[in-house]
Amino acid sequence: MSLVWIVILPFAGSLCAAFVSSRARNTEAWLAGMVTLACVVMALRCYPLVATGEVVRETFQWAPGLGLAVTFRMDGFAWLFTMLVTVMGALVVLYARYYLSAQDPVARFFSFFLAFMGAMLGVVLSGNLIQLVVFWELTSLTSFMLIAYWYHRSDARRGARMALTVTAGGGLCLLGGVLVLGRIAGGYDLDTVLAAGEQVRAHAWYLPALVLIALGALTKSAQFPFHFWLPHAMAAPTPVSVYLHSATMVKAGVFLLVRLWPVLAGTDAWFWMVGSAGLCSLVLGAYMAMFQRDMKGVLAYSTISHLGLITLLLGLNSPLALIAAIFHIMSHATFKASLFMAAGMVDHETGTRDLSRLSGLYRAMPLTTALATVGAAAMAGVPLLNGFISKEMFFTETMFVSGNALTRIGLPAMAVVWGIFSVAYSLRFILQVFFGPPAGDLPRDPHEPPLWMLFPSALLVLACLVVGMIPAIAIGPYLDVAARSVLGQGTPVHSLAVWHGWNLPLIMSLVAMVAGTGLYRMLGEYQRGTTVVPLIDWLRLDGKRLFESLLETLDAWADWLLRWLSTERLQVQLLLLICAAFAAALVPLAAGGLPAGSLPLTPLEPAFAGMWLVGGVCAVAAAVQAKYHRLAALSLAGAAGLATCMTFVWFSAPDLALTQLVVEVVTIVLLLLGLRWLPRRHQSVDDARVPLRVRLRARTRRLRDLVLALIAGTGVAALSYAVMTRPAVDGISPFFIESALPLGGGRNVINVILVDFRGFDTLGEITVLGIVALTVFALLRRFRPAPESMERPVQQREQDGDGSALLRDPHALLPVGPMMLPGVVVQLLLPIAGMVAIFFLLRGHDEPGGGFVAGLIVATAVILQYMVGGTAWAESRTRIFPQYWIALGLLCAAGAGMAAWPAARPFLSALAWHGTLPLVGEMHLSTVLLFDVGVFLLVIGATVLILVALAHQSRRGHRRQEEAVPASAPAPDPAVSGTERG
Amino acid sequence: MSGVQFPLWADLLASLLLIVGATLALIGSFGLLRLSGLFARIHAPTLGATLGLGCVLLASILLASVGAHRLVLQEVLITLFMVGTAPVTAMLLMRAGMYRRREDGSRKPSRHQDTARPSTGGASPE
Amino acid sequence: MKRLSLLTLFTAMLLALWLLLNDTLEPGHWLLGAALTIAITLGTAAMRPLRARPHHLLVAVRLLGVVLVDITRSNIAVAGVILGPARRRAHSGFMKIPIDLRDPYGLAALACIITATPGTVWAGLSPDGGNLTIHVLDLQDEEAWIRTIKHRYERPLMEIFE
Amino acid sequence: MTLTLLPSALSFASIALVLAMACAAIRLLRGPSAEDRVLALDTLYINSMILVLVLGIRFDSRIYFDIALLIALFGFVGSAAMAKFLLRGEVIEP
Amino acid sequence: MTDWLPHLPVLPVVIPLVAGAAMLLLAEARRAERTVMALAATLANLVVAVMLVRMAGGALPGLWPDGVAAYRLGGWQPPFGIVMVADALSAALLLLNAVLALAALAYALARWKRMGPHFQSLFQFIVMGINGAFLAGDLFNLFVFVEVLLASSYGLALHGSGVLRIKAGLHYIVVNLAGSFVFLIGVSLIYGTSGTLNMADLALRVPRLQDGDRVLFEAGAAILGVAFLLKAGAWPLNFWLPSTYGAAAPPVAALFSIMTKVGVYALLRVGSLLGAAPLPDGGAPAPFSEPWLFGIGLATLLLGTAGMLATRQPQRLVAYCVITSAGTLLAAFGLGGAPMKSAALFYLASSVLATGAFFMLSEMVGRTRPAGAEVEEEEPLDAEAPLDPSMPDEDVGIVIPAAMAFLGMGFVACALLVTGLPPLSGFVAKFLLLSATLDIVPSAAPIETWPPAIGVLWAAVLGSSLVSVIALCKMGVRLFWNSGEIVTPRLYALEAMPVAGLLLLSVALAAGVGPAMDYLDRAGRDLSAPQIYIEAVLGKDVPTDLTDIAGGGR
Amino acid sequence: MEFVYALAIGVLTGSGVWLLLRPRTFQVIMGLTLLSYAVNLFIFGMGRLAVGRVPIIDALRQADPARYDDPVPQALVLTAIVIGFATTALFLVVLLASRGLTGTDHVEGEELEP
Ligand code: NA
Ligand code: NA
Repeated sequence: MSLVWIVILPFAGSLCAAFVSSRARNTEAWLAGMVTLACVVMALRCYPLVATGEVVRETFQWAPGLGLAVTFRMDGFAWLFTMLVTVMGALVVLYARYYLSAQDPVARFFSFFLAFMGAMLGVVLSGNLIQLVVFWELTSLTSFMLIAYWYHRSDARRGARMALTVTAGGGLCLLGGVLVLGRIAGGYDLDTVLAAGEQVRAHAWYLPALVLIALGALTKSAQFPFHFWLPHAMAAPTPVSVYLHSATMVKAGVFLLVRLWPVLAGTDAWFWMVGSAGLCSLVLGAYMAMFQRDMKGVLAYSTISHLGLITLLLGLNSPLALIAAIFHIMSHATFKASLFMAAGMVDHETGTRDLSRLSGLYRAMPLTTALATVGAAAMAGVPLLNGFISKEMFFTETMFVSGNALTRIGLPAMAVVWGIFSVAYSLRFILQVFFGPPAGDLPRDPHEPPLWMLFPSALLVLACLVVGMIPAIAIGPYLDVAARSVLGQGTPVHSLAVWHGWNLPLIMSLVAMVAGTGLYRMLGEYQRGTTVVPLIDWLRLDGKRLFESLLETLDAWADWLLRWLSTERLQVQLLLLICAAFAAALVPLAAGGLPAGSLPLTPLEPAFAGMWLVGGVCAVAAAVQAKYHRLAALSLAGAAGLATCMTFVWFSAPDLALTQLVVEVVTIVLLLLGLRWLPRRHQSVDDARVPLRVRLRARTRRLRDLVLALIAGTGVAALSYAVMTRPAVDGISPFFIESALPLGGGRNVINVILVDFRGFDTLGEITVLGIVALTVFALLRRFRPAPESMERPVQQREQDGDGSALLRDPHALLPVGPMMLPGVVVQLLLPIAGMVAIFFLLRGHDEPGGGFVAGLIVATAVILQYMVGGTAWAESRTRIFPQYWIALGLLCAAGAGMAAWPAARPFLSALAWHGTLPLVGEMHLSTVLLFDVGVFLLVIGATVLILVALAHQSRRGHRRQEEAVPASAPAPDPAVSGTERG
Repeated sequence: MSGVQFPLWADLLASLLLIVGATLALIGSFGLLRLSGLFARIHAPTLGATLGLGCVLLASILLASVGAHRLVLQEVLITLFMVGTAPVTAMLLMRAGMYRRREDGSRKPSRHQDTARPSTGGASPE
Repeated sequence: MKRLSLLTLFTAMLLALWLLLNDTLEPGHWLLGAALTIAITLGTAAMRPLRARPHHLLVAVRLLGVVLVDITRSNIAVAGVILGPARRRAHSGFMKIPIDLRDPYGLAALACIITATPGTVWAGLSPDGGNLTIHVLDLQDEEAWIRTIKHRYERPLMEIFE
Repeated sequence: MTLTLLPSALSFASIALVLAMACAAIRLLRGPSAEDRVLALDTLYINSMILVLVLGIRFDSRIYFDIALLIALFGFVGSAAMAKFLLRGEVIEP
Repeated sequence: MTDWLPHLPVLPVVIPLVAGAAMLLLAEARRAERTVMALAATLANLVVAVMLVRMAGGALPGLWPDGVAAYRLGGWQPPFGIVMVADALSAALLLLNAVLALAALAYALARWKRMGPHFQSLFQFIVMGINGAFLAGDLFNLFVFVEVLLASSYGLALHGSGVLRIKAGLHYIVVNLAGSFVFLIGVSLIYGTSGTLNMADLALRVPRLQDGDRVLFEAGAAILGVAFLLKAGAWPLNFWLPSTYGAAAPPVAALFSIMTKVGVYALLRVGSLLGAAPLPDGGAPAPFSEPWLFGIGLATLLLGTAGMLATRQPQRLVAYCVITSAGTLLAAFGLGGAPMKSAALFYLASSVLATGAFFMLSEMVGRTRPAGAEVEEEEPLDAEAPLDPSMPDEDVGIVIPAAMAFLGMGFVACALLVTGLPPLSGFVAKFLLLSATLDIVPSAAPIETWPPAIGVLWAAVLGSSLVSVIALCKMGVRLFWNSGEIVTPRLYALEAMPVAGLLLLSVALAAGVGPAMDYLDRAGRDLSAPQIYIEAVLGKDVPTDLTDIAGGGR
Repeated sequence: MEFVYALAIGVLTGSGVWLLLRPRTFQVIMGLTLLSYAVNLFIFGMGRLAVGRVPIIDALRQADPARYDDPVPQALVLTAIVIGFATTALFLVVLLASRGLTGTDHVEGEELEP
């Protein structure tokens, strides 16, 4: 089980760390250290097994059908990497404990640190490619958090964003690549994939898989052209840089390349893609490193360069180069981590990392100087250090490259150039910081850091020395195990020796040493004055700049897209909707043509045509008048509605006519209630004052809308004509006519459909009505009229001057003034309307009518009371709680539906009771009636609620207006205020 | 068209009533065009609403009763409702017209005022 | 006692309405109608604070006849005005009628009659209720109109409602 | 012999009523005042109601009576509301 | 007591209806009772949804052996009566809705003082509408339920008022009202030419249509499809969405995140049935046909992604996430094939959970800003010199209070879900989507021979993920790490819980992708081969216990 | 008659669409009203036009489907009328609220054009 625990433990530790008090530096460090060491121990315990060439596997099923499994798998290479991650982690924890300030909220640091370590270990130990991608992206995320640890600094935020964008983007590519690879290999299991190397390379999908995977790996390892994020990630605290940006995360990319080397390598595509990215990074990184003024900057570009070295080695398609790459992965981690630590200590003690300010620190910081010097020497490839061995291996490999002259000569040449640059920047790193005259103006007085802070660095330097001097003993067996786990049977014979005799690589090394020193001397003066990198900066080949401008371009595109592909304007949206509907309908019609109907037409009646002449003209006139003459438009639309209603009468739809009629009336009242709050609008007499351009645009728009209206009208008319002239299809309707009476128990087929056959629709429909009423109520409760419409209408102000203020007495028996006699009539109308409503309700099942019409009749009668008496009067006489009516209506209707349940019948099944009562005669009771009663109640409640809520607004407006009168003025009695105003 | 056959007298009487009623309604509506000024026009539709409607209702009663062989009086309701509700609109409209033409009912109205004086124009109050 | 009788009169009207609506005289509908009228009358009582006190129903029947005759006559007259020459249409105007009727129901009935009769429209009552303004389409003889309205309509209405 | 006048009378009546509606509609279109339009709308309702009755006779169906009844009872509400709006500036005043 | 199991398919409508109505009977001050009722109803709804999912998995063989429950309302035989149909797809969506509703309700309860009148009832009604739409087996009934959900959404979108909400609400209402007209025209045209409204019946009738009728029918179906696309939030009919969703109260917006899925569902369901018997000239009418869906989906995806990048308001960004998810879904469905459908359904579930949680979270995050403060832009690029060596690498970080830490982690989790980064279900969804595309091409077919749509979808899915990373990163940095003033918000456990719950569910979804996909595979298969659905609705083979429900007529 | 009927639908639709595309909220609500007439007529027309065939079963015609108008579109129209009414009411209130809060009756909530 230990493999799982190696991954889980850091995550668990991360969780614990998050909950420890945020400034408990020691607790946090102990926790993190213990977790890390525990992982080291667990990894060590695996070694005996791994050393024999065994692969330790632990598999948990995830979704076997999809090829997803959680597999932890450790072979030699994974073991080596695990050791790298865990040991380095332990050292960094120790270093960080001293590095981070006592005031720092270290909980966050250690929490994300451990999470990162877990993710990294997950990558290393993944035995399933999808799982690997999961952990891969987790490293991107956690590293984002770590880089942005000091997020109040803008460079930290930017660096983190850049790193995340590049690496997460690469991760997405990796996902794609892995998917394709898994498809080729027949599974995502690493062993399956590794076994399918031949098959993969021969497959038609090899290239896309390779490109996508390489994109993932190269972005992660900061390889050209994606290298630019790494220097900006240096905004992270140094312990993070030590861990992520030298030893572990950036190594994930090359780890993957090694891991998949047996599968993907060995082709020209691999050579060119991976090799050239490596070569470019190798040279470019080293070149850039020479011109950095920041110690961490030098190290960052150097890291790019060294990772380029590893990548290049991997790209060479040679097993020995692979071994060299693995070796350099380890040695680079060792010396680069120690150098980062040194840079951090210098920064920590002096307050700056500026190469041009720092000088002569060896006096104050001798130990640090020693450690840094050895580390830098390893970086430069000085003999007896591990870096030298890697470099020799690399030079050797460049010699064996086959291919054309360009590669055969170019590659060694570039290697030497790299060597020269490395020597130059390493020299500069040491000489300009630690040697020379003492610096005068450092922010702090430098002195040696605490010993425990030096300890990790010292350990690493020791490792550099040991490996550099006795490589075969110190690292040889482990390297062999790792190489064998990757290369398997094909592992070539290799030996790690310090001395290979005088050969070409050694000469190349010597050339690099000498030329590098010379180059340092040459550049010395130039570097003091500037940070400009010759060539690169002149050509403005700044990856970061490119990246940022790419992001800006992306933003600009997004804005552009939104501007051109979307709109906030309502009219345009409606236009699009209409056009879309029209276009969609046109597609089949264009193909099939509008079919001609064969149904004999109903003989034309002049009266009907005349009626629609009236209706059509009124509709058009309403459209014309709606802007400036609202009341006229309302009347005209009312006329069109009347024509619609009459059409229903004409064509055998009395129920529709009834409903349309009452709805029409209520709608008019409703719209009139709203009209009061709309702003006045006067036809602008003088159009010439409007600029011509605006007028033209308005005219164009109108023309466009007119055309669209014509098209829409024609289209809908044509569609309806086409259908109406075709014989009716033998559909579901005969059933309703045949069954309405025998099965539905009603003669009015429409009503039987509404309350029985399709009662469910009706239930939904009344719910809509109820919902709308509730919404209206809720909305109007917070309604705030426009200030200029708050005042009483001019009519009232003028008329109420003549003493008819009693109108507002809520307790009068009758309204006074012009509303008195209408009041008498309307009061009489209420019971009559109630009677008529119940008449329509009860007979709805057999004749036109039903709950809806009945409800609207009652509601209209109630509103009439409000109209003649006013809100205050009506509500002083009686309180109606429309909300309860809505509730009762819905419950009634739903109850009628549920009543069928005890009888084991489906919802809304009608239960009927037939009987004969003395005197009354035959009785027929049915849940259908209950349903209709529900509709009736709801319609009353909803309609009254809507209208009354609207009516209340003017009351509120007036009240508010009265409150607005200064408090000093005595508030007028509402009953007489009208007179006072007059 | 209904296939029911009515006795000739009923047929003729009903036809007459229908023609008279519809004609009255037409004349009334025509009055809306012929008469000038709101106050004159307001009288016109009464023709259709009273006798015009009445004739058609009588025709309806007649035919329904003949068809059902009993007296069908439901149409009376329509008359009742019409007579009861018509004044509400008329009164309000009258008052609105008077107010908007600044015609205070308490003042002695001059003859033909609504034709003599131009109305305050077609501007709706909105 | 009075209340009760009023209640029954109104209830009776509603019951008649119910039977007329249903076009039936079945006992079941009598029962149902009675129940409904009582329920509705009680339910809407609050909204109908003012009760009518009609009596002399025979007078009412006579009035109805008078009104029907007048309406028919006026229909013909107004049709003549509309279809006739332009000069016949030039006599419309407002006029005032002193009035003694005070009962709101009576006034409402008067308003209905005047408005329902073509050629005259109710145009308002003075605030003290003493003066009625009407608009007449063919206003040639104000006295004749005053006579007609006061004698033919107002007096019977006062008999009925006061 | 089945010579009946009724069909012709019905046709005449419906055409006359539609003409009446047209007259009202012209007034509705022309105004000039808002009151005129309201009056015209009211007239339209009355004419429609008569037309409904005529159609009822024509189709020999009592069903149309109900529609006419409803117009008689509530047809005035729309125009009355408009008239009140013109008179008082709002439909349901305080 | 009666056996309620046979009535299972109608309960998702009846429970919220009765609860919403009953709450109206309580006076407004009686919040406690309303809350209890709302919670009870929502929980019951959840239980029913779970039961239906189990049913669809074949857990109720006595009643519905095929896993498709057809409930005949009123006992009328389809196609005459209305039928509600719960199959694997419907049940999954019901469950999703129930979960989301519970979370949103819990979130809303935390600040019930802010609730306007009737919020609770409207909330139940919207749940009813969404449930009904997912269950509808009849086109007009679908219209009715869409209206129910729209009407309540109008109310809820306007909930709490405010200028922004009103402006957005106005547009939302007008556009959707116009959309309802389009819907009606489409449905009625379909009825006029085919003579039926039942969706299963329609599938049987379409192939038998005469030529002229077919053309008109196709026109009707196309118009209907436009209405569905509008509801689905597809470009270019989705411009109302960002403002409305961006301005709505967060629990409401959270519930809205499944509302666009009603449109998607309708497109799928009707498209599946229309495709059951392909027209002679091939495929379903335009908006239902796969190439159209694909193209529209891509455009939608593009717009959504661009919107995420361009917007500066968190909730609006989430609204664009909704559009992005709609686009991805449409494009994926447009690619066709049963595996693609089930993968897309998984994506649907994941994205609904994500956007639901994200909406609620974005409001809590919004509280970190002092009232009225705008999310400010970062300083210009040139202001910061890279690797400034004079900037000491020794600094003191900022202590993050627990509430902020929760919000931050929540934001990250939502971002992961939306962008499809691991380890949450968003990643699994993207994996499934991409993986399913590879099922379409013959293995070992050279890339050049692949349908270009696959490459386009890959580029779109991966590209939109990357852009989402950029956009969310930008937004997150602005929200949490900006230099401006940050007020540590007061969070209630009740608010945090639903968000955390939804996120945990997405974890569970990722972990349980195996069983989830087993289930969704069935849904995808049923969509591709709707015979089971049609037979369950119209078929002869009806469970014995329910003779009443099954037996035609009475 | 079908032609007149279709023409009527066309005119109502055209007027409604025109109004729907106007900038003032009142115009829009009138447009919605006209459109709802058009749509109701459209749905109704899908059952074909039938004169004198009211779908109320009577003894004379018995339950012969050929003698009655198609009831289904009628039922659909009824639902559509109600829903149309409800949404008109809602839209009215929202436009009032918008007018109150923004001070204008422009659909965009601000004065954009004359
Ligand atoms: Na009169
Ligand atoms: Na029809």
